[in-house]
Amino acid sequence: MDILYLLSLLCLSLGCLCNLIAGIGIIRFPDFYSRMHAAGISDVTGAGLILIGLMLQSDWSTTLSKLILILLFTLLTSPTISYTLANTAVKAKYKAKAKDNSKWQKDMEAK
Amino acid sequence: MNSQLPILLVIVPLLAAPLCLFIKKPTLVWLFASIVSVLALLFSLIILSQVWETGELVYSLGGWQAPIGIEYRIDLLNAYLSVIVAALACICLLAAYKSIGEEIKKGKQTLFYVTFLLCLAGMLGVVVTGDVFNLFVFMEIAALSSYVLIAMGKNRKALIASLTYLLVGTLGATFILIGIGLVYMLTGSLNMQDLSVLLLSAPQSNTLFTAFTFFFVGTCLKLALFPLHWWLPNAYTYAPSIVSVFLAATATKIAIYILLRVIFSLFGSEFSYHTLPLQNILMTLGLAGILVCSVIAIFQQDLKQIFAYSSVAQVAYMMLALGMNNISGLMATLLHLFNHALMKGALFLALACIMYRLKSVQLSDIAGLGWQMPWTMAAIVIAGFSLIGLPLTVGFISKWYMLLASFENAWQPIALVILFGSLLAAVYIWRIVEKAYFSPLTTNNQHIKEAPLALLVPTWLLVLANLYFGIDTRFSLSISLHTAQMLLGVAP
Amino acid sequence: MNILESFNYWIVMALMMCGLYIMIAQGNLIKKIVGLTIFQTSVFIFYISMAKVTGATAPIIKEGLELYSNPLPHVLILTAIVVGISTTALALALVIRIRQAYGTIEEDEIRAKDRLE
Amino acid sequence: MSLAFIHISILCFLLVTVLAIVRMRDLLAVVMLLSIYSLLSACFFVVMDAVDVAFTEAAVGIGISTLLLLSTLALTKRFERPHRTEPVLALFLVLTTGALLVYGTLQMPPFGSASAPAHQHVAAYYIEQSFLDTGIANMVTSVLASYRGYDTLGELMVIFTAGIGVLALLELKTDTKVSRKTEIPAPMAAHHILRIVSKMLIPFILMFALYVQFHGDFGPGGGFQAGVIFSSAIVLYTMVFGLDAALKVISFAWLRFFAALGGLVFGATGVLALVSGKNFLDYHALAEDPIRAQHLGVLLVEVGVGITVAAVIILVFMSFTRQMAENGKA
Repeated sequence: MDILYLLSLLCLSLGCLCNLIAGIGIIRFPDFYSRMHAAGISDVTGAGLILIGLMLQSDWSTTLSKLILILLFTLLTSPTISYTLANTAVKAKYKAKAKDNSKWQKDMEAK
Repeated sequence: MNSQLPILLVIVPLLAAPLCLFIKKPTLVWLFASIVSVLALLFSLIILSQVWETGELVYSLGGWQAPIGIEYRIDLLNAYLSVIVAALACICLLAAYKSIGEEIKKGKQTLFYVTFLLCLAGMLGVVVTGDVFNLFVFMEIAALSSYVLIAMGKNRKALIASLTYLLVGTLGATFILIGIGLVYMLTGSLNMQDLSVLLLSAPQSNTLFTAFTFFFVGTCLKLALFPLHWWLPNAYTYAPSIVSVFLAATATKIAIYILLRVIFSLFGSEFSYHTLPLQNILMTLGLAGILVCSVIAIFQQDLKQIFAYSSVAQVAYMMLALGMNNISGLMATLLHLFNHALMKGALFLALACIMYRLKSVQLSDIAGLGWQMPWTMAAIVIAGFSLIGLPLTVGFISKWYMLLASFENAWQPIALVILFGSLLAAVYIWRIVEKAYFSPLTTNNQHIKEAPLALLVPTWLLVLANLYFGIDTRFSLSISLHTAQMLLGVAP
Repeated sequence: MNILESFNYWIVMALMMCGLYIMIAQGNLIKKIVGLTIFQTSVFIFYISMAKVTGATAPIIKEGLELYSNPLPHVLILTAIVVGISTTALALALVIRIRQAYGTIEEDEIRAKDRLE
Repeated sequence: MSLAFIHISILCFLLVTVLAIVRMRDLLAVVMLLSIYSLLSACFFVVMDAVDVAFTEAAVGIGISTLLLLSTLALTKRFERPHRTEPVLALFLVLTTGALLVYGTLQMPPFGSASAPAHQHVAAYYIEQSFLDTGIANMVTSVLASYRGYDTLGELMVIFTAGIGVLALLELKTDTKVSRKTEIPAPMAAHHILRIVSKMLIPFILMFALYVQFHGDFGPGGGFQAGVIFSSAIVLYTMVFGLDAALKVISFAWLRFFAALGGLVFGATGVLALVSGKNFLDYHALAEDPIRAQHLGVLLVEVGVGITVAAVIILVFMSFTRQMAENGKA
């Protein structure tokens, strides 16, 4: 029991740390694609670790099964979303460096 | 059966609306909607006579006693208003067959009638309910459907007018929702009857004052009291003709009903008039509204615009009378609720006739039509007399009571302003009369014929009602006297 | 006076005022609708704050629990949320039509076009 | 105390988000921030014990309203024009209203106190009696569907009105049959991953919707939330496979039919009581045993709500998408 508790504490704090790093990344990274990488961290590792931490704390109950389902669905959907986002950005000819996109944004604004 | 009447009044139109979608032909939908509205009128008349004879009707929904459940509590005021709404809806639907057939595309006509029935059900629901939150919900049904109805107008300005109305109306409704929340916070109840007792014993606190203010501002937004009226003229002008008739005759009346309930039933006249300076507020806004909006109406070029501004002025009359805070003043407000519905209904229906033939209601376009469309123009003239307040019309009765009320309070200057307002009304009615009868006929209008009977009959029904209730005043006077006494808590 | 006692309400008031400000002051129609949504949602927050009882749990009966938060405001707000989304949907449909009819969704441009007629 | 910390920080986040919305001119960012605002308020509702409300706010605020706003943006434009006028009057009005509200809070019953009048009168009855009256553990469901069931009928009619309104406003300019010649494009359908994943997800979403629909008696959930979730499955299908494919699943005529049907199911439940001589929506007319009768009534009513809500939301979304297809061709 104690070991489980400690493990879950570890998972939760690691998850929180990941989310924090991801948040900093989203703000600090220069362009869309690298920011997406940061967002991916929070989606998979951050949320995943927190969910695992919570699972370790819950007994064999319906809560556990719900948490497992949530984890499965997150693992399924978030990469798909990242893929779609990146793909759309590439198709919209969005440049990798943020500076180059000022013209793109002006075009959009003119529309 | 009789004990179920209060609920039937509302759910018959409410459930008839989705049923309409199962009918294919627009004509049949119209027939169905008309039958439903006639039924609603029948129910409301029976309810009125029951209330008149036996007093309040109470109906608990779901079998749960109030305040646990929702209840309908119908006294004279509710019954009176439900008759006004249902009667106007009947007449509008009678006229709708021709007018809507002309103004709205065939594919959309079914949707029009569905929305119209929803609007009717919403208004009736507001009028008969005895629960403040239920009032909010049905107010939103009525409001949403009237936004849709207005947006069905042909001119693209109808869209802007509808969106403005939507924003203002939702703002007003949300203000009322805040008021409901504050009142609930203080008492723990949502039932009006219950609230009137609990609020009376609640300590005078800032929260109570704030709650009243939110209710007041919210309803004033909805009833277009003078500085908050900017949404109304365009909404009435660009809506389809029948929608203008229905909304002009009923929508603001519903808001005034809510205001009356808030002032007299929820917070009590003692709190509203003596703790708060409601009297001064209503008098000031009412006077300003009468003068400003009547003057604006004089300078309009669009007939619908003229009467829309005149509606705002008439609402201001009602508020002025309400501000007098005596029996005659309240009676004048109640009388004018009914009378204004009759005259604005008649006027806008006459405009629907003109719209049907002319496809326009610009002042410049009706030159010389007095001889081409004699019945329509005569209807405008008579209803116009009523608007001015000439004797033998309903307008005279309400103006008379307003004057009486101001003399009772010894406010002679107010009486002068009321008379001056009538003079302004005479000016804008005269502009129409002059154009219609004394201007030369334009070449475009030479082959314009009289409007079809299907439109003239409802118009003249209302015009005759204007005359009838102006001469035989027993019905409206006795009801408004009793209602006023009931609201002010004076023994008859 | 304990700040916590009214802190919720003050924040809610601030949110309401921001929503109201967006609605009144900004000329873009979509922004106005966003303002309306914010205004309505802040009223929901106000109701839900009112329903909270310190130390209580969600109003779902469970053995061994006695203190529940007030369920009635929750019910009212459920209804109000539905009313809110209905209004928003209708408003957005109107905005789409306005854009088709006028080619713009800025209030002053629309007014200018109306004046030209 | 720790709970107070959580809800205070959520409130501060809310305020920051709204201030950002006031400043922002990029409407796409505004919509995204609005959905964050909804998410935060849903979290706040959970902290405040309003699980049902949180569920609904999550489904509506984050899902539906964002979706509709985004579709509108796609149909209009993304950037707001900067405006120059100084909104002094607006600021004045807003500050007056705010001052009035703050003035009102000064003598309000304090937050969280169990002795506030709001928790005494009617609410106390619900907390003590609702389980005995109806046998439903979730008080919110029993109040929503039974004690105040008539409000719910009103709410259903509001959303029905909105559906009819959108349908009346966003009709097609060209005739449907003519426009059928050109296929409405579905750009997302080209992505294999997207197609496979959404095909995998849709059955689960539908199943979850049913679970939420019938679980409302015991936990958070009910007809409204279920309807929203159900519609989200169809919306996902429409977004990935295109409007034409979705219309093969369910056409506008059927959607109209279902929107009306839900309201009628609700209404018929009420009328059934009328016919058997009880008051409107009095579920005791449905069965001998009062608890069973209440259960049955709540079940029927919630099904009605679910059907209409799902139908109307799909209807609204598809109408918006159809406009997009129109614009694309023009």
